[in-house]
Amino acid sequence: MEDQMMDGPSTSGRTENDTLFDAPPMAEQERMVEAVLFASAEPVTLRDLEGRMPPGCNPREALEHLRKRYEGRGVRVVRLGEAWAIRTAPDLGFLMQKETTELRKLSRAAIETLAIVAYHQPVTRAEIEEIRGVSVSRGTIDQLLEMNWIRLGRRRMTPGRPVTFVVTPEFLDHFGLESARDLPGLKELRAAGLLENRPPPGSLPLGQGDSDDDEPADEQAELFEE
Amino acid sequence: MEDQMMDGPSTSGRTENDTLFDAPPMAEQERMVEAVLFASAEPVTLRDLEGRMPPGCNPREALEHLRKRYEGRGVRVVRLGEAWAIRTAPDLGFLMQKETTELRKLSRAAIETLAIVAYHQPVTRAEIEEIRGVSVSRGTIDQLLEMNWIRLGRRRMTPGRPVTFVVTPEFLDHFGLESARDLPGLKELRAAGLLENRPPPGSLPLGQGDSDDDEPADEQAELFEE
Amino acid sequence: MAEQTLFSEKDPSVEERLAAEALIVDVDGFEGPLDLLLTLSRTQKVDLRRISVLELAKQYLTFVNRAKELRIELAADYLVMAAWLAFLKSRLLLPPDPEEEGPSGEELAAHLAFQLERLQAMRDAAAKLMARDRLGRDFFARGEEENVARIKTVTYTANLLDLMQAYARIRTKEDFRPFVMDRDSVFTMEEALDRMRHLLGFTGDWTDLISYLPDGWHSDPVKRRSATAATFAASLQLVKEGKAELRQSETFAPIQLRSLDEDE
Repeated sequence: MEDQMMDGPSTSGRTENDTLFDAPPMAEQERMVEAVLFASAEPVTLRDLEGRMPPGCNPREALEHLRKRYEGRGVRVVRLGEAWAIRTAPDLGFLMQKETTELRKLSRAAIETLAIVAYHQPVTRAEIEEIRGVSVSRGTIDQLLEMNWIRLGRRRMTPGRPVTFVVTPEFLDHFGLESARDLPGLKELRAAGLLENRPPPGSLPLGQGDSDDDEPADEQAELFEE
Repeated sequence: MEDQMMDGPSTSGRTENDTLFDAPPMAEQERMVEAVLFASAEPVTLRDLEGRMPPGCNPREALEHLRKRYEGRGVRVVRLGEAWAIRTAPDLGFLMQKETTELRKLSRAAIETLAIVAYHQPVTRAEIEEIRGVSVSRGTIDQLLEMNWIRLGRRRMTPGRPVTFVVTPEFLDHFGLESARDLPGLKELRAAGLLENRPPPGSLPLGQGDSDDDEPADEQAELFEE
Repeated sequence: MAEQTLFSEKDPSVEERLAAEALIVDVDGFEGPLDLLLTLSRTQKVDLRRISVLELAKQYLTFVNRAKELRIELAADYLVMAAWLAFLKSRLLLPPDPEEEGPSGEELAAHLAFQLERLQAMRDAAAKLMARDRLGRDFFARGEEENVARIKTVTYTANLLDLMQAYARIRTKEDFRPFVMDRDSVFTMEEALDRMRHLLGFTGDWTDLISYLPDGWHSDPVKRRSATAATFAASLQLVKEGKAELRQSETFAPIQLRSLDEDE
């Protein structure tokens, strides 16, 4: 680690024992102040810096060096009353707008609808309602469309030619999936404890359960494919 | 706002309309990248940077400049897969007692499973079990998923299409790795053949007449078809 | 050969015996037979690549025998491994039988040694990984995220676990639902009862039961069967309720139904 230092001969003075008698070189003190200001959750006072740094350090001087170093950079060292902090340069505030989005959990209706689309795509609204056992409000579908997690798929070639829904690349990206086929099947959900460990009545004849077509989710999906 | 810029004549080109035709100078792009990375605790992806910076910018190049600039300083610019972040230099951890978070205690099974996923990825559950010689409890995988250190990868194109697990950018961030290729000792392990899935010689000597529990045997078989 | 094997099993060295006893006390601490084998292999104090699998098999079998003597219940997989190692040992000790099929003892031993080496390698790798400089302990992220709150947009989000749990919830709910079949060709008794209650008032005299079948349920045999059964069951219900009576002149003759209400 010591080799990270680049300021000449005094570098060697930075070991645990020596610091008692010999403060670290100023360049090293500047590094320390930089790291503390960066990692601290709130502005740091001089006293706090003194308490954290090895004895003999001069945080005030180190701060001055650091402030100069950051002049004209994307962030600045600023003084706020008795404390110091690193802040974005004011002219770059326009870059921070994205940071201010508020995250909220999707509603239960929406996440269930999304799950059904993901597992059964392409799927019509009527099929979603059939699987959920309750009707799906227009708002729920609209929300998922607007979030770009589902989109309209091909129309079903059945009477009424209902539209179908499929998931989008944005959906896969968000959930860290390579494809919707990577979603764990019912068997795996059960193994992961996400399902009651009980086979659905009549679906798994005893003794034949573990052949390779034992993926109810997949089968179900195929049911809905054209 | 614009008047804070100090990088010579091209600065004046940085108005809303001009950016469409003229990207900001590289020094300015470096400032932008610096500001965005400083403002975020999470790694920022290249794509996110591109989305936030004016059109025509080259964040990748700006990041390289920035990384050089911070070499040897109290904070460093680190790459984590396709994302970038600023982190304090590890030799200064002693200053950060206040910020230190209690690391979550992981069971031995979880630690080993994590290492196996990291070194063997993409890896199926059956392969993890083959390497550890015991079954992997569902809690172990769940815990690693929940900590966001592993995620689902592509399914294996073998019978049963088992899901695979891979490590995440959060994993890289936590362990200070630029990519999974930088895992300690990876090359040596590969050279020693210890990352191979070597099939057992001949047919499986165990569980011959016992076809009832053929589920693990099936998965085992898949494992060796690779 | 065989005698020599037996001998060494019954009379293990003192060191082996002590080791085995220490291990037995701790048997819960092991994560299965492979873990135990790895621990046993350490007593050989050699590179795992040069390990004597024969020696290891003997140590393992000694362990299992000691456990039996001490009446310690070992999990099945320990016993399966013991059986396999006994098999391996015999293959390693006996001269190769040209008739015998399958891999040689050496091949099997080499694979076991590979598995042990691989497990050890993963443990070492795990230890190295955990000993790295780590976020939140050795190096740190930005403590104070910049908040230039100008545009406040609400983003709805969910993670993969939410998604899978939601799906599991729906599918679990389905487990409790009565099994729903394709109902296109099923006419239920409730439907038949409704229909007959309605029709009974209009038909004064004896009427063939078949004429109560709904339109469109006559031709398709599957549908006809279902409708007939439902209508018959419904008519029995009506008789039971005292609202109708049934008659049939002989076996397999048409069944006829008449409303009782009219008589009153």
